[in-house]
Amino acid sequence: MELEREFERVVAADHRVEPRDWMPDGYRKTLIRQIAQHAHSEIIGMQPEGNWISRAPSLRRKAILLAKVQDEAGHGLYLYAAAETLGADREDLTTKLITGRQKYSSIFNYPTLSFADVGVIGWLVDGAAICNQVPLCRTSYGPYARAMIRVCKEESFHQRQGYELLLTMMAGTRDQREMVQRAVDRFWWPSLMMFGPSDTESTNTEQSMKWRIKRHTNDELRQKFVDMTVPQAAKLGVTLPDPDLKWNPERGHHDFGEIDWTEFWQVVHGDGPCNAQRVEHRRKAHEDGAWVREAAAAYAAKKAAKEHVA
Amino acid sequence: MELEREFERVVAADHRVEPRDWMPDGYRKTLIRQIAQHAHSEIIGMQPEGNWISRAPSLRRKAILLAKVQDEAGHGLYLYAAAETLGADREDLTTKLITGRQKYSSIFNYPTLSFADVGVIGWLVDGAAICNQVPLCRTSYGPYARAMIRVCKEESFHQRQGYELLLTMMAGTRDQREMVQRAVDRFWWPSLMMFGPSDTESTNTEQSMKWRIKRHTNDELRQKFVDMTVPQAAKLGVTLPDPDLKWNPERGHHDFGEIDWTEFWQVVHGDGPCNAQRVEHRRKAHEDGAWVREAAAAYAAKKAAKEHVA
Amino acid sequence: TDDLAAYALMLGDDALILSQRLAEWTSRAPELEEDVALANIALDLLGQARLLLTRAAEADGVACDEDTLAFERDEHEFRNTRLVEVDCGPGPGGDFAATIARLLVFATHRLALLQRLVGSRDPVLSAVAAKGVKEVAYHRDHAAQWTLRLAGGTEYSRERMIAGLDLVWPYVEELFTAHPVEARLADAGVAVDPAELRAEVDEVLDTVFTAADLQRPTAAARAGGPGRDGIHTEAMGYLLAEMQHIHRSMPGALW
Amino acid sequence: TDDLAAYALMLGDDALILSQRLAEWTSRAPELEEDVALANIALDLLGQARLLLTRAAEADGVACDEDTLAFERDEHEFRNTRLVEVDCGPGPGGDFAATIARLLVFATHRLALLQRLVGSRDPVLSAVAAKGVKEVAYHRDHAAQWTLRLAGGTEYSRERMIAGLDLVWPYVEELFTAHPVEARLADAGVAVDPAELRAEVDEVLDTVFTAADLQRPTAAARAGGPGRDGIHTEAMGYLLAEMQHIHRSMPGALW
Repeated sequence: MELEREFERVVAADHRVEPRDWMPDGYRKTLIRQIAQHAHSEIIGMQPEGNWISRAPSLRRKAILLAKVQDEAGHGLYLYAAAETLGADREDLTTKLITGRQKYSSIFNYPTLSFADVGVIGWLVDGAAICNQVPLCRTSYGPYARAMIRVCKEESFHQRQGYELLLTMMAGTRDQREMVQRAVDRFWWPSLMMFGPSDTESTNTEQSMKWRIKRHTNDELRQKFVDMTVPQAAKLGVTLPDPDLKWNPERGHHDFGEIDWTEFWQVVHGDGPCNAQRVEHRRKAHEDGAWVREAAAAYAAKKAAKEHVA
Repeated sequence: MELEREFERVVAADHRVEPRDWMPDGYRKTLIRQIAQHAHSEIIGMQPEGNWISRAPSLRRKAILLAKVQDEAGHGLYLYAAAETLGADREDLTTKLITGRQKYSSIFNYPTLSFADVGVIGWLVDGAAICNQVPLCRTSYGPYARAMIRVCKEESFHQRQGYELLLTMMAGTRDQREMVQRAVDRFWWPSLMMFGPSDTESTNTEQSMKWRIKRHTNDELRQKFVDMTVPQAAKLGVTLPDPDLKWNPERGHHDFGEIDWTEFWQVVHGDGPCNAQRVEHRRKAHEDGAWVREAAAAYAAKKAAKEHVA
Repeated sequence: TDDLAAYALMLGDDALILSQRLAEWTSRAPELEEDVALANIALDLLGQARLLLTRAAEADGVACDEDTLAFERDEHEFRNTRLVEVDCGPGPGGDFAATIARLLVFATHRLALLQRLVGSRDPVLSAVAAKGVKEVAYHRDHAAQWTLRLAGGTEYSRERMIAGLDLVWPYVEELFTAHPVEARLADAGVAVDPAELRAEVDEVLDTVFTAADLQRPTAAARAGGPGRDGIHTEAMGYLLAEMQHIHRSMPGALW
Repeated sequence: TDDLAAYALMLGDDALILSQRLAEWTSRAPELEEDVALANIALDLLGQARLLLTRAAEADGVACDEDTLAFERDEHEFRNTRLVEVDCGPGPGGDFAATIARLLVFATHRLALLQRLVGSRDPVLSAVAAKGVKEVAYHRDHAAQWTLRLAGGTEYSRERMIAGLDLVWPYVEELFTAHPVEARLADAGVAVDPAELRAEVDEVLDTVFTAADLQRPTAAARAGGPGRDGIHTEAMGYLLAEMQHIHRSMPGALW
């Protein structure tokens, strides 16, 4: 009880909980699940954008995209490392991912169908991710908060690159402008879904808020994202595909239409356009690489044994 | 001895030997090897042209090419069937092919690097094949001769289609004309090599001539091919890549340069550009399909057993 | 008219893209006889595609032909359903069983469609359908025969057949969802309302499944698409890159 | 000059095409750390390719840039050796061991080349080489480390490593065969004569093979090519179809 009170004091004072500190089991479990899902999202998130590396239409964009996808692998690595400070095991988390027992962000279950999607993912998807993640830089668990600071910094950079690609394309040919508009049409609603169910439906929020693992409700973050994005869309010259979207001077916010929650749950439950494909891709990479990891481990063990003898 | 004299009489009279007839072991073995190599050539020959089906630049050409490659599979089937009339087993012949114990025409060890290659293969490679094969329509072994009649008829059709593609391309853009010329540059010498070593180097010819399995020497056929092709090249507007190629009025034939026999033997011995690739492709298709063939056999056996009971 | 052009593209693209997929088996089939058979089916579908794309080009009125439509449209302009573009092998995307599973579903659906389309008020569609009925009846029969063999062959082939059906099943629902163009043209007696086909397709498939002692797959419909609106799978871009590269690389060329 | 442009293309295309191949591993590597490492190497090579293609564009004098050279040339205009275009996986063409085998050979050769090219009379080539030396030294080391691990890991990984080396070895000879352009520019002090590199490359590879307890492969050189003359393998066309499709599909677009 002493320990629990100390933990609560630290969290309430917005101080950091560190790996060696006592923490409640529920806190540990909730964090492991959240960090793992976040790590999985980075790793699965490599696929929709990685899909365009080989076809990038200029060498500069190819380099930017390759570097971005590489950063995502790096983010996955930090985050798995943060989860490991809580006693999780990376191999075990990977198994949970590829057997569907742990989730990742549903946005990556949508296909990327043109090079404009690369820009729109940078602008909207990374934008929404940043809205979700900036508060996590102040989250109560130290290693997670520090990982998020680095992740957010790099994601802001990616977001600017995505938006800049779209600005360039909008200054190009008519075909390019239409390509951007189509990408926006496909990704706008799924981006709004990234904030999760509406507050009236959302579970776990209260406890997570108290633990400072979560700092704003889904609907608050979603509203913030919409308000931030509408002027960017105008500057870009694209139309956000929502006839109900308009400024509400009374609320001081934009009103927007109702999300298609049927689609939301369909994708969450595994029947999105790419759920099966994404998990299968990850599973195959993991299984195809098993012999390489085994070889590296066997070699390291032999070497260690030899050094021990010497 | 009675049987052997009868056999020799039949062959010398240009009559047909049929499967049920007595024949010398050497004749049977030589024929099986020759027919099998011919069948293998049809099957391996599907690859260099099949390489362009997915990328054919017009739907009409895609249909023509797909039909042609399909015909090659058909030729392989007739020829394996002809070999089976001599007691050979198709599975055994396939094993010999994919383990490198039986050969196929070396021409298919060159890569097809542009769509013009499809035309040049039709014109030069099918042209050379026809020169080699027309005499086989009168070969002494009945089933082989009949298969060759059908094969030659279809190959003549393919040759005309190939030449027609080249005529069309030569009437197109400058890029297309250059593409045709490059394809001719790559395939001219390998086409001449299709007739085999020069007569001074060639083995087995004498016996095969006597058995009417072979009816002209390699050099005779090669000369015939050159004489036939030179005016076709002129009509097409391409240059055959041989500075020594010219009409010799005394011989009444074209003189031509010396074949690079080093390359010839390099390719025959397995180090051509595509030998490894062609055999591996065939091996993989055969092994990947093993479970399907097993399933079909198992199903047929179950069905037969059921009908037997009923 | 625009609707007629769009409808001819829908049916033409289905045939074209599946033909492209089936032709990938050439020189890679499990046996030579099957190399011949799959190439035959691919050729039949390519023939249907050429007639339908030509009809679309005429109806559209813009200066184009079968080749500009096949080789110069971008991915979002293709109107095929997602079922036909999915990678069902050869190669890591699938295998012979997945190819057969897709062909069974596709040919069953298309035969039901073409049988009705024979009565179309558009004489070209009607003629294409009349020719196609005979071809596709053979495709359906071929796929059904292989379904029986694989389901009733070895334990392994049975597993593969079930996995193949599971792979394609989530895309089946899309076949029965009427696009506004289909709905309008069906009302006008030109097209077939795909919803009308469901009973017949279900019945034929159930007959095959029963004979093969297979359960009808239960996988839910996959979100996304529809392909008829030009929203495809990630496999489509690679297919088109390969199919269109030479044509696009040599503008103005004669073939 | 034409020779300088051609030489810059040779070195640039080697880097570009191998970068394209290595980037295929992205999201498919055996572990996340290796995803990062292979992407890094691909990025380094892409950077070298961009500088070299830009140099080629300048030297050529014709209105073109790195992108027109990368995306608008046809296969026969690419000057890379066949070694870099071969499919070494991921996917059925090879595996991680084949990828490492090629990288080991390529980086060993390229490091020896760039070290000498630092002394080139062409200031741009010299600067590109000076930057590249540091990068490629890391690539070589990375490949050598994995060669040791795979050769000395499990029995299976050792088999794979040997098979990987056998897959790429027939293309090694081409690296040492001087193209007339290389010969002329080497005489002028601008380029490096590839024949000069053989002793050093052999020595480095033998050191790695000895440490890994591997035999040097004995496979004969493969006929055909050379890639420097634009005569490639059948794999090259598919690689370019994918790489160039979007660029070629949208002429005049800004990226």
